Amino acid sequence: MIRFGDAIILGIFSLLVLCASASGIERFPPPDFESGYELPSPTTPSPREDIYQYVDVLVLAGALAVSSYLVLRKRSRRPIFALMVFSLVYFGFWRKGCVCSIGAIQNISLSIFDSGYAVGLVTVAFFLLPLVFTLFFGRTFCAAVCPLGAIQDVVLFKPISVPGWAESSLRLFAYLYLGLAVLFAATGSAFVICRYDPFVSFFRLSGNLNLLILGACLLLVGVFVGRPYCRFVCPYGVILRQLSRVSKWRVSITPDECIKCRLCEDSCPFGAIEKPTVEWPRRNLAKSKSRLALMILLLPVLTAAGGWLASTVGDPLSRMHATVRLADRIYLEQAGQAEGTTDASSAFRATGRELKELYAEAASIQSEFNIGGWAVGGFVGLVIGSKLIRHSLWRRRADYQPDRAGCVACGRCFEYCPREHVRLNKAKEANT
Amino acid sequence: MNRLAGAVNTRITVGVVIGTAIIIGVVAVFRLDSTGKKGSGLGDEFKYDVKDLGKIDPELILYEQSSEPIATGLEISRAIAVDGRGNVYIAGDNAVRIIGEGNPSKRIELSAAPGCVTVADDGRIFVGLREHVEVFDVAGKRLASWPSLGDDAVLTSIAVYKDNVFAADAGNRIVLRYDAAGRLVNRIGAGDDTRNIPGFVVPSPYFDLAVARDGLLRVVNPGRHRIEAYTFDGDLEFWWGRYSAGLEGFCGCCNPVSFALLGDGGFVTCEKGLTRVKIYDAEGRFVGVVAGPEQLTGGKWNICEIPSACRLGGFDVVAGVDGRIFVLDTVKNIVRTFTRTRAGK
Amino acid sequence: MLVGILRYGGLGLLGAAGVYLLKKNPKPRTVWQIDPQVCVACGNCANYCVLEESAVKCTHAFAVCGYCELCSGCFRPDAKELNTGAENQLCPTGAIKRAYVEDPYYEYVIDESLCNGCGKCVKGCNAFGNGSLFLQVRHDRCVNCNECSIAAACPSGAFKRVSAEKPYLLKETHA
Amino acid sequence: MSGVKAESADNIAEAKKCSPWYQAAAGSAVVGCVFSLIVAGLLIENHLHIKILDPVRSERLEMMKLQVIEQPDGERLLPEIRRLDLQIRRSRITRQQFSRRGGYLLAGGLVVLFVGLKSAAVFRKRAPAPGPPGDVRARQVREALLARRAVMLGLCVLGAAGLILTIKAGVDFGKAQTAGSSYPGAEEIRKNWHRFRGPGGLGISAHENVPLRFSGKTGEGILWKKPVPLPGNNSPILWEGRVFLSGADEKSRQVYCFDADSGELLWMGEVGAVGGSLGKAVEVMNDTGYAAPTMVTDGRRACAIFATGDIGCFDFDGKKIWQRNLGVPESAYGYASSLEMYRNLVLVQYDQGVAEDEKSRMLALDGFTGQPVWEVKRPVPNSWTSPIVVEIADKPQLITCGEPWVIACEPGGGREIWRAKCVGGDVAPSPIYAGGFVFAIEPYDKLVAIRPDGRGDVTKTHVAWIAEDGIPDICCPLSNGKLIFLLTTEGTLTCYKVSDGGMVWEKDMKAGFKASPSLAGERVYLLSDKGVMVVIEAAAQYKELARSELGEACFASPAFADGRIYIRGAKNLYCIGGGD
Repeated sequence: MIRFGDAIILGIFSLLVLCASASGIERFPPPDFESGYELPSPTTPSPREDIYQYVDVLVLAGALAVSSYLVLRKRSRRPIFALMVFSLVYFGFWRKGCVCSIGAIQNISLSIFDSGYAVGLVTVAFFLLPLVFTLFFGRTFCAAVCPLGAIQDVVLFKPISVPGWAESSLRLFAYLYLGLAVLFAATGSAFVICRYDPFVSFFRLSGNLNLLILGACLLLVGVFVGRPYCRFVCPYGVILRQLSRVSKWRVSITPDECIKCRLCEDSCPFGAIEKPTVEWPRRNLAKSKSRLALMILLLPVLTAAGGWLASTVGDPLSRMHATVRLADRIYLEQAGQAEGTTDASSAFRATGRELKELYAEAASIQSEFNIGGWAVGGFVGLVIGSKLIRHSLWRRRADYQPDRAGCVACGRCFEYCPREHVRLNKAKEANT
Repeated sequence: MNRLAGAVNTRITVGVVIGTAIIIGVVAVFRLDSTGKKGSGLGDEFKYDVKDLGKIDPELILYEQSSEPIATGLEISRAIAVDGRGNVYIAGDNAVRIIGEGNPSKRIELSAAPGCVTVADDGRIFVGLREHVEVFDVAGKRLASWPSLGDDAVLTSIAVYKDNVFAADAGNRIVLRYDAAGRLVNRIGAGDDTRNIPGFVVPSPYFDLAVARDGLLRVVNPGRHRIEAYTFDGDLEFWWGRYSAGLEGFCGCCNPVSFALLGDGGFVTCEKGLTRVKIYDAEGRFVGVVAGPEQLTGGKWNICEIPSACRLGGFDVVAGVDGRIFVLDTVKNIVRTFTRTRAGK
Repeated sequence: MLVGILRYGGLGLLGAAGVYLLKKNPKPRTVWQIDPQVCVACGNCANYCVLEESAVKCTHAFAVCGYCELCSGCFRPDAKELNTGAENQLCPTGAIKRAYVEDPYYEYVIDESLCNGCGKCVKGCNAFGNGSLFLQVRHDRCVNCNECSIAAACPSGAFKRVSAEKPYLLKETHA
Repeated sequence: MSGVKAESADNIAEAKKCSPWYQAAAGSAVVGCVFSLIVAGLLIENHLHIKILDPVRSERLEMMKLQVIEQPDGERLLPEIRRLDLQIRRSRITRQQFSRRGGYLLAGGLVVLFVGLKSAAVFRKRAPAPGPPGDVRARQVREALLARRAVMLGLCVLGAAGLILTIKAGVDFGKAQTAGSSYPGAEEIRKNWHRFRGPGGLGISAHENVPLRFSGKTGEGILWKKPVPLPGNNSPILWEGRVFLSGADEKSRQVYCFDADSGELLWMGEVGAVGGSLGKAVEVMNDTGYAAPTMVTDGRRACAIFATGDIGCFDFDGKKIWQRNLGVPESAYGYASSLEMYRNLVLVQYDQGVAEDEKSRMLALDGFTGQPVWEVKRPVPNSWTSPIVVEIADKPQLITCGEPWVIACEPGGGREIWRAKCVGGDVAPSPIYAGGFVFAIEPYDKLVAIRPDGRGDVTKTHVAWIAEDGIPDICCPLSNGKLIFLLTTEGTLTCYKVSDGGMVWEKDMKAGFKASPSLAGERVYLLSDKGVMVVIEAAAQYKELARSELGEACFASPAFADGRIYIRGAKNLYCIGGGD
């Protein structure tokens, strides 16, 4: 990172030199007008006054609180849905989806790794508030605050269930996406979460055609598969899942006791209801045990292998960084392997900067990627290893209960529970 | 049974829809060009292209580069001059460098960045700094520093003729005539309807002058694309030159940026934008080309990619007594030498 | 028990991260801007913006302008006559308005509602003129994306984040 | 109980199906859907219009604008141009507005659709109807198994994707950085014959399977023979299937590229008269010719220099990348030093005139642009030796000979490492590096072995031994690390021990030689002026292995490749191969 910083300073310095050389001519006086003509100044409309950004934080905190209340105390789907629509309109269509908590991961990563980059209070709040709420109340952010979740939730009309095994393996993508997003952000290469955000073009009602198509496709899938982005892609969701596992309070399907009536079994479109399990199958106990032991041994192997692999692909990955791309292009041109020049390569040559300098910068970025690759690959390997261990364990459950990690607290299952109806009737009676 | 078939049918339909959507989505992501690889995607009408204008018929090129370019050894070069012995004087940075054939190069340090330089027959060197003139002897000793012309002054050219020194002030759009001692004699070229002088239009700091053999002062009026002849008393006698993107005229908004007189009374002119060095005869008729963009800027049609380079892009031209033409490339900081190899029309 | 430790441990970690991030050189709000000294006017600004009509437009620093009669940013380099007939204009969208000031000076003003930020006039002005025309992000239009799509596609690295207090990088002018 | 409940729920649903609320909701959903589809269709049409139709019109407009300028009667087009221009601008604005408004309309239509669908769903709620529980344990076991397999599959997919990415690995800038540009690695150079006398100018081939015998008379062992248009004493150089050489006369200077397998002349380039050579006749000795210096290539480009001081570089397709003139060299017999390359630099030993003139210099030009990268003055008069770049103790040294100095410097920047004052006269044999010594030759006089690990002037400290018998005047020495062979133009072949300079044997070859000896495997190849190739054993005893006649005079050193020898005769280029 230090070298990276140096490169920036050097860049600024060379820029200053260039500016200094150019300024002499720019200070050349304009003509003397005899007709009394006065030089207009260029128009400089100021950025939109952003008092809203602090309002945003308040709205976010408020929405999180209301959402948590609705999910845990009120236990009613209808107001949750209303809050969701509100968030969709406010954070989505009104505030155009920037900055969102999901994208804030990147700002935070870059800020941690790049000494020259700092984030504002708003970004930090957007990143931290949902995490803190999740630590206490479960994923109530996903339930009704996140506009990306909301837009998918409102189009869910004909849920089909995704088999548990498919869900488990597809979710690997989200972990990978998180790892890469942090890697790209930390190296200052790109904010991929923003770059490939499928819904923000809808919020802005304009955007790149390809992204609009991607968003439309995801929404179409979302008509049948509940919240596909949240479940299989969302990198922030990956963090929320882990925090939600240790949350203080959580959603429960039944208000008091589970009578195992099975009515709620199909109520969750996100496959987050865990069924009661039976006892340990005695027949293949030994086999299961040895499998578990094998999986535990596999964990460090997978972590190391993942790290090695990702570090090896660090070089191609580093092409995400504009400097490496430029160096690559220039290298090919120098070697005569590429025809002609691009805007970027001729712009670079025009600056008169040394090739060596560019290559050095590219090399330092590559080495950052090689180091970062170990972390990301190790992380993904660890995730795969833990998944294998989890699927080799036999856990006992007596009741129907939401999966602590997977439940997005949408509140759909409440009304399926006969005990809930009893509770509501009691409440009604008490009121009258 | 029917219901089951229906359910199966629905499942298949849904599966197909999801599958198609996923495939289209993946294709859309991979076709997304976020790094500008596919270019701006704008039509030809949005491209700025002067390539065709920069092409010059090789038949018209009368000169050839006669030796390796000389590096000026300066960070920023501004102006060039030659004396009768073939020494080349280059003003730039905070110095004047003298590169002689066979002699080691000399360097005269200045107090500020120079804008122009010229050499008198007796070897004295006149340097125009931003707003005043300084005079040096051959050894580099400062003989005089003339009074400042004020903050707005930008001296871009200087010429010595007998006891007269002329300096072109681009900032005030005027030519100053001094005597040898540095006393201001008169100002030439201010707009004056009674004398039929339209005044100089100088949009950028390129404003050149020289004294021709006929004893008249020649000054570029760049905004009007012409070279005007004045008496030393400031009467406008005649002018020649016109705007044209073609070879006969001067291109762009304000050209030529510099010129020099040839031994036969003709002119060698230098333009920026489309960097061209051309020959005109004493009456201002186009004769031929010394070098075009291809020779001067290495095949590229415009000299600059980035604005800071564009700002440096007014080359300076000077002619030696032996007929060689020296072109100072202010971007690459080199001096190219051209010799005539062909007779013109 | 373990869950509680994890929970409050996590909370502490988040708190520490928050404090670290906020203590670290808290910068004022930033916005995207083009450095006109680095910009090569490649034309990407016209199409890569997330907005239908790009937020980047041509800006004119009048004090740098030469008020030429023949403006190489306004007229085609091979223009036949110096009038704003469609056949002479450089700008394909006709966004440069030319007005007579006094002999021989003309004023050139960008009509922002027509400008699409292609940078054609910028190239013309840079090559022949003073470079008084240059591209800038217009903040009445820019939605200030977290990652500017034009910045990602910029070949010369001219896009940077600048303080919202001083949101334009105008060319230096005569004092 | 649950069964009953489900049934009743079904009934309720049936009843609700026909409820007016449900119908209203479903109706509005249909309306929203149709509306959205129409708007979407219009937006797509609009988009296609912008992408496809508008550019066509703009193109027409541009064409007409050009016509106005180029054609004398172009004026009549003006009204048409202005009309079309206005039309295009108007339509651009309308279409932009349309797509903006269309976006809002589409959003509105979709909201209606979703509200309709949502409320319809509310009015027709299905009661939960879980199926039979089945064998819970079996299901659990199956699910766990499937999940493990699925994760394994995911693991495989990720691993495969990663491995595919590693194949497409990009440039390692950690290495490229030190290069400054692209250049071949040591291994690549070793396999080829990229300069005069091959890698390092040592005359040693990396290939051992070089033919032993051939016959110019019968054509035995001669794969092909092609005429070379212009004469030249320079040797052919080789790079992966291409043979380069140059030829010149008073008027023109040419570079030839032959196909190494077929002998086809792939291209021919001309190094034009530039700068100083213009108009001035350059005088050279007939024996030297205008094209004595051998070319050099780095596998990306090939460069040639001529007696006129013209140097030119071509890419492998024959396109001239750059050329320049270094000023006509003042050389008593004609300029003859061959080129060398180091990384991206073309190294030119440009010795000329007398030492007092200070005209001699060592130049490094960027191979890509021809721009000088560094230049160092040399305190020597004209010489005819070629510079060599050799790796000594992991550090490259550029070694040059010129009266009286042997100078080693850093090829990257020209900084001097050591120098030794030990050679005099008109130096022509180039230095070599072998067995830990740099060998330099003073024509007719002495062979000097210098230890190259010194700094500064090493004349007194690092000269290991000097030999004085059988010293060549033109041919370069050859060494296999243990023995060093010297060949004079009169045909005396002398063998010394590298370690102490003791003479091992001496032999009169009874022929004249200009070409330098070369080594392939354990064999020394000697090519006489008459075109007789004598192969002897590189051993402590003289042993002739073969003798073949080409039948054409030869003055250039041959080039060696995998199973081949390339010989330049006075008129033709031969490819020898396919024998034993």
